[in-house]
Amino acid sequence: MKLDSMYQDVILDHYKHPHGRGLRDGDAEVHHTNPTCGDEITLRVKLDGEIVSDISYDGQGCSISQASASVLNELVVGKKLDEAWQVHGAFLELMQSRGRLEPDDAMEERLEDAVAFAGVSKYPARVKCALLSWMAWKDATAWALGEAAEKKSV
Amino acid sequence: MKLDSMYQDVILDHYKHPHGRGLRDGDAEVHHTNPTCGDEITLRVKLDGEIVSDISYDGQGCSISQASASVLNELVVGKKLDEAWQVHGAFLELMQSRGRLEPDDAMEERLEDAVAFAGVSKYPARVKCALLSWMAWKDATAWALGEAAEKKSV
Amino acid sequence: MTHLPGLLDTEAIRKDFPILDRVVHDGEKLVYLDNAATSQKPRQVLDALNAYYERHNANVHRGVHVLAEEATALYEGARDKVAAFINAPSRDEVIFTKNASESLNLVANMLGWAEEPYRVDAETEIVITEMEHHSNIVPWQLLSQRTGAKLKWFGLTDDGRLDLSNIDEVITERTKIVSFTLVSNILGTHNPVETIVRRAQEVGALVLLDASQAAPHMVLDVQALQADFVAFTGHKMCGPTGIGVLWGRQELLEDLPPFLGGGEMIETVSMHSSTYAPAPYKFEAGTPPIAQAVGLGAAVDYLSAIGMDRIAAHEQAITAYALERLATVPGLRVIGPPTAEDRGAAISFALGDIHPHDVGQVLDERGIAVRVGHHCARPVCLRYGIPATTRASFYLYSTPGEVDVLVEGLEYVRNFFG
Amino acid sequence: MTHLPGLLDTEAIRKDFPILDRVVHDGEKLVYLDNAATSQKPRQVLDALNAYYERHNANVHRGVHVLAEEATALYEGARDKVAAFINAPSRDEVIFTKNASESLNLVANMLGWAEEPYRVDAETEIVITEMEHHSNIVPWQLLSQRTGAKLKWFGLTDDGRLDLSNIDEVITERTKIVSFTLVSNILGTHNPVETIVRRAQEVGALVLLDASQAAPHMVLDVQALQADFVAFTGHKMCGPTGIGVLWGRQELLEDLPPFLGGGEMIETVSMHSSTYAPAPYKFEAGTPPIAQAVGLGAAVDYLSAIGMDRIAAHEQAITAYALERLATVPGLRVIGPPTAEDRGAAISFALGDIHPHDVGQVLDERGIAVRVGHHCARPVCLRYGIPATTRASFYLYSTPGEVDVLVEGLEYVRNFFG
Ligand SMILES: Cc1ncc(COP(=O)(O)O)c(C=O)c1O
Ligand SMILES: Cc1ncc(COP(=O)(O)O)c(C=O)c1O
Repeated sequence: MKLDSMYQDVILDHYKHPHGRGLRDGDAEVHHTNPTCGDEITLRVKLDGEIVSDISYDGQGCSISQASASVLNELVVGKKLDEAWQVHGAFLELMQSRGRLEPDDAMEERLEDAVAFAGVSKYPARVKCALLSWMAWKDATAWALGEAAEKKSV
Repeated sequence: MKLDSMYQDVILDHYKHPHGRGLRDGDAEVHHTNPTCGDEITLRVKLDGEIVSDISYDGQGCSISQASASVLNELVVGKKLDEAWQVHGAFLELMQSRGRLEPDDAMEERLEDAVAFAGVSKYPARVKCALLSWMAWKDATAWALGEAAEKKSV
Repeated sequence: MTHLPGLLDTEAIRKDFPILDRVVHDGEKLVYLDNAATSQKPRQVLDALNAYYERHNANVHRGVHVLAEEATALYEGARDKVAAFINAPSRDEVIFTKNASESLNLVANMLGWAEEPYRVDAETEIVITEMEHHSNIVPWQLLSQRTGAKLKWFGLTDDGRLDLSNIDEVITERTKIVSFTLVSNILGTHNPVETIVRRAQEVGALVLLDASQAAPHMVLDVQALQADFVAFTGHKMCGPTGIGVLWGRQELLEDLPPFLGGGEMIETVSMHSSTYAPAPYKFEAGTPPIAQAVGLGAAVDYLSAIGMDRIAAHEQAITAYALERLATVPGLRVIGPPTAEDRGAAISFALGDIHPHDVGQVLDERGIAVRVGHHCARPVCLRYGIPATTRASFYLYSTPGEVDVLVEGLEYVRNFFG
Repeated sequence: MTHLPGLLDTEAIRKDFPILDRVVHDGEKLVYLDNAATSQKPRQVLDALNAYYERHNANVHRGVHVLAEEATALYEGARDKVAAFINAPSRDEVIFTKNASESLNLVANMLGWAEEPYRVDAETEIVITEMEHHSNIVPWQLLSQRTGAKLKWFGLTDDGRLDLSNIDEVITERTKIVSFTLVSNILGTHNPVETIVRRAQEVGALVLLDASQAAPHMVLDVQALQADFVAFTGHKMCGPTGIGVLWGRQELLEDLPPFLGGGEMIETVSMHSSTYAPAPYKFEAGTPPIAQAVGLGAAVDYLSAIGMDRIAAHEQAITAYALERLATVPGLRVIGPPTAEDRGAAISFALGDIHPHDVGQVLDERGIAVRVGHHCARPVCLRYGIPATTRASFYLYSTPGEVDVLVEGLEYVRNFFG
């Protein structure tokens, strides 16, 4: 059944038992919404030098957007920034593939649980759900880096 | 052929040899146009008491609008006003009949040459052409009567 | 099969709608419950479109050739049909637009450019409600920003009805226009027109009714409603996309200024100035949606042949049955009036804390098409503190069997995310 | 049969257009020469409309069910096709409207409500030409009345071309917008875009091109044209009625304010304020003309498969032939450029002092459909001191044989009124 390709067990697991949910201390906070379905996320990023030391978040949304935030947290927290960007880029590419990208070993290694979202990429209306938290993270990180840069320059 | 039902010989005759064309002295003048095709008429009415003593006109337009002005002049000039109104009403009725009115003897007697326009009533786009001068006459007569009334009341 | 009193012969009706035979996702029969978003089209409407394009297509008005005459007669004939359908006093009060949104914007723009006594400006007020479709909110926000007029609105009660308790404060002597929906597309609520019209008339305000969710489903009599303008949209009432209607009272249409300028809406044009044609043409700039009007005419014929009162009764029966069956689904909460009284055939609900997106996706996999989201009525979601709803909406071809499939589907959804 | 170099295989093409087989007035074969008013539709476009309604119809965007996804893919796919057809740098620059008139009004309204540097107000000037269609005159007259901006225009030379001798006085530092037609619907004139665009760019004015009579007939490359906005209409290019296009440069569409408010054009709405979606959605309020966009996409496919350059060559050949043959009719005077150079396939003429209404009526009786009147360009008639013209206009299915029938018909007309 096609449903299973979207709602893989991994995704349902993350949805039911999200990683790192809740707002904690951070260097920058953003609030993103998906106007078409009312999904919302508040997300904070904490950097420790080059390391993403925390991504905390809260909000409401569908299973896909909730699970993807959980996967983001699991996958990116603890990584160095340049590695984190690579993961981000790979996830973006996967989500924009309209189901045409068959995850290979290299991708599985890089994206881990996030490859489970390959099935979601076939549903244009849901891709935005999967990307909500990832776009929020990108935005928050840019703010955090900007503030860090400003602090330095002061 | 259907064309002949619109362009009856009577109509073509009036078109080629219009009655009473040209502007002469009058009690009121109006200028009417048919915006959809650019037809224009300037028409003056002269009343002599209860009698329509002259209808003079000038303008440009298609054969139908030209011929119908000529027929108007021929038919109405010299008539008493109440009779003229009856002719006007009968012509209006005929033109709005969408070809469904079969002119009977009574109508032929009243409308004379104007019954030739029965065929035109089948062509909605052309009905306005046929009515242009008749509407102008109605308008001009109303003005003329209004001024006459004013003169009296002074 | 469930038998309810008042049902139409849906077996016969469904044969008219080719799409209802469609099978989706390799083998699931389509159960189309998204009628508040758009309706499906009967064969009769498609035939009218094809006949128009294959035999009569021409630009309307001004033409002396036979196709132009036929196209004009068909287009203007559609206007006659729509006028009769809504019991308009005159066919010249029926303006064809591209959709209900354009109809609503048209009124907002006319009032912004109008002379007194209609002119909306900084001294005046506009009244809407919290349950409006975005298409009846944003035009007024724009008008209010551009003229300085104050935008006010009626709030909602907990069970999804208009809160009119403060009607005399909301609609005042400063009010120029009251614009509200006859039937809500998200809550299903059928609003009490008479109360509002009476108050508006007291203060001399105009009333615009958004009948987008009413025209397809019930007898619409613009004279009985006593509004000044009524707007609706073709695609929700078995007609094509690309066509809407604005009905307005003749004196108003004569007095109010045009909206779009162009061909068809003029009387005479020179480079220095122009004069405008009488209504409805004054408000129909450019080549109109000719084929779409003809299609809407065919839709109106189709609906009238069945009878709008019978369609309303059918939907009432289906809605009552659906509300009753949905009440049996654990965790399901209807957003909107919980009974079929004064209510249309759109039912919004929340299913526990399963997000509507997930509900809709899983239902879709079983062939059940519902709509999820804020349904272009986000203020309603904000009012009830929910991000979105799942909405099932019925039409003349909907069956009790489809309600049963929906209810089974919702059970499946619960288990899936349970 | 006359054979001209560059002709298309009209025998094959005509088979695609069901209406061209039509017989009118009991036995006359239809000779459709009213293409500048509207074109006929090929089977391929009607098939696309039927397939849409019979299999995929749903409201677009926001839906998670399969019909909604298919309808959205079809609608957005049509945008891709149109973007490719006009060589738009981005698909997001293609706005669907209801017709060219709405596209033109949209720009006029955006500029009226815009912030600096785009804002049209009492300090500024608007430039059009004397050969515009009413749809590119009246919106600017309205804007000028409502903002106090001065409306200026280019006049015409005796042979139907723009008189640009005073270009530096007409387009000045105060000019905010220059809006003109690429090809005239009444004179057939193809205007020198480059000269005007260069002057507009010098003074920092925006340029809007009315391509209603160009898009159907020739390669339209919005990048090569260097205009800021390009408007055209679907029904003249083998597409359905009820659909138009406005292309605009992305930065402008981002900066300029919306026109109509409603569903689809918003990002987020509360009762107090709203934010707008990015272009093109910002300018597409309400349910769009979905089926009509799909039909236009099919039309664009159809035209592209034949090739716009080949269509242009065909029409050029037919137009040259028609001008040559018409010159043999005693008393016939062409209103507009007398040769096929820089000219489209619409030919207006006067036939002695026989009124165009009479010419058209008699031709119609022989099955020949031409248009008579001022063709929504009354200032042109005023300029040339004529009440109206008779216009024959050709398209990709027109044949030299049809030109011959027209010429014979005109001889008959002369005799009839002779
Ligand atoms: C040059 C020109 N501009 C604009 C228009 C208006 O197009 P529409 O009537 O489809 O809005 C037309 C055709 O009517 C035209 O020929
Ligand atoms: C209540 C209501 N008003 C207005 C509209 C707008 O209709 P359209 O999108 O056809 O303009 C809709 C439907 O979308 C609606 O449900």
